[in-house]
Amino acid sequence: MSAMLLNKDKWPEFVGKLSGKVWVPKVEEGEAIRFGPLSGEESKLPEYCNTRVPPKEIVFPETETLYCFQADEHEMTAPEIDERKIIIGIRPCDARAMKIVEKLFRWDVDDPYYLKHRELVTLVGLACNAPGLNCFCTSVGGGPASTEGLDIIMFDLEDRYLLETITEKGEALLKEVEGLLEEAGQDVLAQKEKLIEAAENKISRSVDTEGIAEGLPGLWEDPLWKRVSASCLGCGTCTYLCPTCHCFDIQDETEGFEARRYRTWDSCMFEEYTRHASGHNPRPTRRERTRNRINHKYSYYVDKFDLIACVGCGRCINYCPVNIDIVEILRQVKEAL
Amino acid sequence: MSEDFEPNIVAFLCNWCSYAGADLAGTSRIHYPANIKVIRVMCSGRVNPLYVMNALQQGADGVLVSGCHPGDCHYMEGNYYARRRLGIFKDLLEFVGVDPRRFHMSWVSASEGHKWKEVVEKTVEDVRAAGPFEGFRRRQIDW
Amino acid sequence: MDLEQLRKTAAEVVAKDDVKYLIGWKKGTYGYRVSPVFIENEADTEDLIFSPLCTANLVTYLTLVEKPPLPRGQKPDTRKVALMVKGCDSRAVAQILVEKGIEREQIIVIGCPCPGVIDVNLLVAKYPEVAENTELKWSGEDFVLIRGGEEIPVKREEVLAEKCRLCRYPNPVVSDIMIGEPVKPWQTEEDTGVSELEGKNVAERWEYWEEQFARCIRCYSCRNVCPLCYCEDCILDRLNPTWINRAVNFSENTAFHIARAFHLAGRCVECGECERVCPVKIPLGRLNRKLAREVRDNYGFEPGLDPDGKPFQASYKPDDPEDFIL
Amino acid sequence: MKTSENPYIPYLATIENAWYETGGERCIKTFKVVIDDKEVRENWNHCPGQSAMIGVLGVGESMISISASPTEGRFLRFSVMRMGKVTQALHQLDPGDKMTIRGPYGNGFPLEEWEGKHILTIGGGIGQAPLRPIIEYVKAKQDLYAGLTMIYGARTSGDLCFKDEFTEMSKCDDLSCHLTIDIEEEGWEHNVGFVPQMLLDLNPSPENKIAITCGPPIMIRFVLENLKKLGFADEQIYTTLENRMKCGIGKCGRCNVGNLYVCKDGPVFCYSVLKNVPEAFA
Repeated sequence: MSAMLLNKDKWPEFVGKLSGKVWVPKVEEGEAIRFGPLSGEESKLPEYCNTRVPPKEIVFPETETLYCFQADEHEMTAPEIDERKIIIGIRPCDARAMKIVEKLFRWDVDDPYYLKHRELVTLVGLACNAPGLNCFCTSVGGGPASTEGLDIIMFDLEDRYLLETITEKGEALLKEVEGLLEEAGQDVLAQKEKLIEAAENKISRSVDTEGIAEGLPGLWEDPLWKRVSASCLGCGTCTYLCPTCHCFDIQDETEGFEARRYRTWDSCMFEEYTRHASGHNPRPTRRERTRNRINHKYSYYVDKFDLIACVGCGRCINYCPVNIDIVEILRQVKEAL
Repeated sequence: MSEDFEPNIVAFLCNWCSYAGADLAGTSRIHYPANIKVIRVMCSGRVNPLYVMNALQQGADGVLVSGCHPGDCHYMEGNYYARRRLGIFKDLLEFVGVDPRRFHMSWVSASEGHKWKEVVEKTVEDVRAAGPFEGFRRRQIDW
Repeated sequence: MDLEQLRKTAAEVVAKDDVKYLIGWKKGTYGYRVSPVFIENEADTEDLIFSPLCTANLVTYLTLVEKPPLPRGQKPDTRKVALMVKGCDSRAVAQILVEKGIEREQIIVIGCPCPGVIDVNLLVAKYPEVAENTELKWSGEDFVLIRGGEEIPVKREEVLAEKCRLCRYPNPVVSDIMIGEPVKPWQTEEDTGVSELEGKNVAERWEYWEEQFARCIRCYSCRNVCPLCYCEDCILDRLNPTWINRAVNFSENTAFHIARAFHLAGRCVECGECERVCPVKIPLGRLNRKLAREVRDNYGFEPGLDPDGKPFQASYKPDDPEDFIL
Repeated sequence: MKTSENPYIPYLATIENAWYETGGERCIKTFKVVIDDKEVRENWNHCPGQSAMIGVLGVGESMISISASPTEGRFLRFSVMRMGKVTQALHQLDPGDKMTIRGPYGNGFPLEEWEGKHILTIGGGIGQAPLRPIIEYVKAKQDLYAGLTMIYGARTSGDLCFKDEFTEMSKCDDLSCHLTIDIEEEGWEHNVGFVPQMLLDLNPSPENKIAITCGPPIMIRFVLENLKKLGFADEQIYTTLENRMKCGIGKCGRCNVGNLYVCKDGPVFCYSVLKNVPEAFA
């Protein structure tokens, strides 16, 4: 696999030559809130640690039409998914999350929508030089320069980018812009190693996951769940901003004779998520719901797919309105084991 | 604005006054524009602002709510509540950027067939001037 | 504020048999964060703090209490709940009392006169957050940041939250116990957020909100954090009939925000929580403050001041304005 | 995207017959449906205990257990209680109307494993629906099983489903049918009392038996207790669970009890598995 250099001056040219819709982090209200299609005005990537809304929405749209029909007819047509997308600047944790979630969408029955989106997307990641305050990717199997799930990884070397291809798809992408790149020398690769090490050292938070997956079910009735969920508001911020949360709801909507069935993100932190039509709710309070969220990520998923469904991006910690901190919860879990 | 544009207007009429007023207009053969789709409710106080919003979402270009004159409400005070509620709602719609000409409220009594005609004409004229309302349609994106 | 006095009072309150717990603030897990805390015994009152970082409105927890079905024979816990409130928070208490959402005897309100809290985004932009928990204190007119043994003065106008710039009630309007001396209300600023939008024409406003609402991810944190959004069966969760679809697109998002703002018309106490918690930074406060302004100017009504008053939307005056009626 | 490769796109089916099993606010209506597409109909293969997502276009879908045994013919039966938005819409359907079907989903009962054994079904209310296919199946293949005992209860005689079929059942030698209602009623010839108590009264020996129970959670809890009292081993006890579901194929994430997805790992669970899952009887 190749390692190439791209001068930052050539950025507009670089993104202009790629075949497919390019998505980059977009700054709104003074902050990189989410990824959006390139508008042509950007001359470089913005300054960002990570976007607030993860790029999972590109492969798993918040609302996606499953099929449309006419209210008085029974002909169902699924939308065609055929747009090639290139996500530039996705952080390694978010790319890793896609790889983790893909396991579920491939489990037993393939999910045609997710897999089609995933097939059509090329991930050009940007390694983190300055991880955020609440990043703990190194504790859950990732790292600031993890290549899992990525097709290309970029390193920010101040005035230029180092691009390393990881997959065939990435290799093919670089072919399209060959003229703009130059071969990277050994010195650059050494510089890269230093950057990675420096970034890893900047990660201040950590979780000791040893024994958690096996131990969590044993803590079912532990008082810790009451404690950590006491201040929970029951909103969906933690799950909607989580790159690995993948639960959805299916609903119908109509306007006149036109109708569609769509799926839309749902959150296990909502009360009606598990509520039966009879009114009975197997998870009646936020204690059970918080417990399920942690268990799902750190125990059930490990059981099924041998992976922790958390990539340590820190979003749920950063944006929880009441400072519910998953690292702290896991520390308490560990203590209770 | 296109001259051919025929607005779609949903009107919520109270059973006791405005509906009877519209009925009177009909039986008296007073001509008024046919753009109004009437929905009869028991009282203007029953009109939840969500109805107005939903009508706009489902393709109405304008909405009219009409009830009894203050003091004449069959339920004594329903229209007073409606006035307060929908007055605030109108301010809200305007602040969000919905053309104020799209939402009207009126008092039409059972004997005011002519007033009904005037109200409808004014509403249709206003909505026509405001043009088609596509921005808020539920089906604005390709499903 | 005298923390010693606060903790002592809190300990006395919690020690009472008929008090279930006290809701207050404690240091968060990192940086400038503060988290709500539920204190059940006297020893834990040591954790209590009250500082310019205590932005969260704790009143929401009064109505957020879950009532799962009780095992047969078990009686519901009817002990009182004590909670700490700032000026704006106390208005929420008053408003809920007006609506009979809670009973006065069921709560013990510990009033904390508030010289103004910060907007964490402004603070972070000026003084980047560090992993270690950092204290911020009031100091005269301004604030002082205590980090690594060092005291850094912070100018009030640099970091003050928007809601506090507009605040007219820094002292609790409802309280059983008051901690410290009342603060002197300050000169409020012009609500530029609302006025600026009012100055635009309808099309421009639509464009503005289109951009804002399109961003909404419908996590409902604005609804859940709101002390006055406490319907047991929220219109947003209701499926039959579905007034607002769960689909996330501009049409439904707008419907959601219009419905939310409308349901808070004449009820919103401008505590600014919805805006603070929004993960995609939608300036929701502007919608609410606009309606609050209309209600104040046109109907002479201000919510959350008189616990014995009547709710705005469930009352009327025969001479309410009707210039908009044909 | 090809429809056949898309697990979210349902098949269309026509309602051949529909009738009310019970009355009242939460009435139960049974639909006999035939899948429209001939190829799908011929290849449709479900086993007792499996469920399907049935729905009405424009309203939504619900996971409902298939209450017909494959031995009955190339049609499906669903007994639906009127509860929420979808089931209300389903109840409006009449013979000739269309409904949508996806499935079959879930694991079903391990009927081959049970060959040679005596089957004991313990049902309550609408919980009889997933048990009906086993009863039909065992009836059709009587020589493969040692016998069948059915215990079925409901609040009143009017709340019992599939009433006509019981009289027919009691005529067979190897099959025995025990009915109970909660409250005394005029003209009722069978037992009065709760299902778990009736189980104790009948006192079946656990030898060479498989017990399957389905009904309201509270009934299941006591039935399990009583089965243990009677000496049934965990491996001899099966139950079916239900949870709110949306996708039916293990993606949407909401139907899990502990680390098990009801839609894929269930709905049929052996008690030996379930007793280790703390959330199962929540």
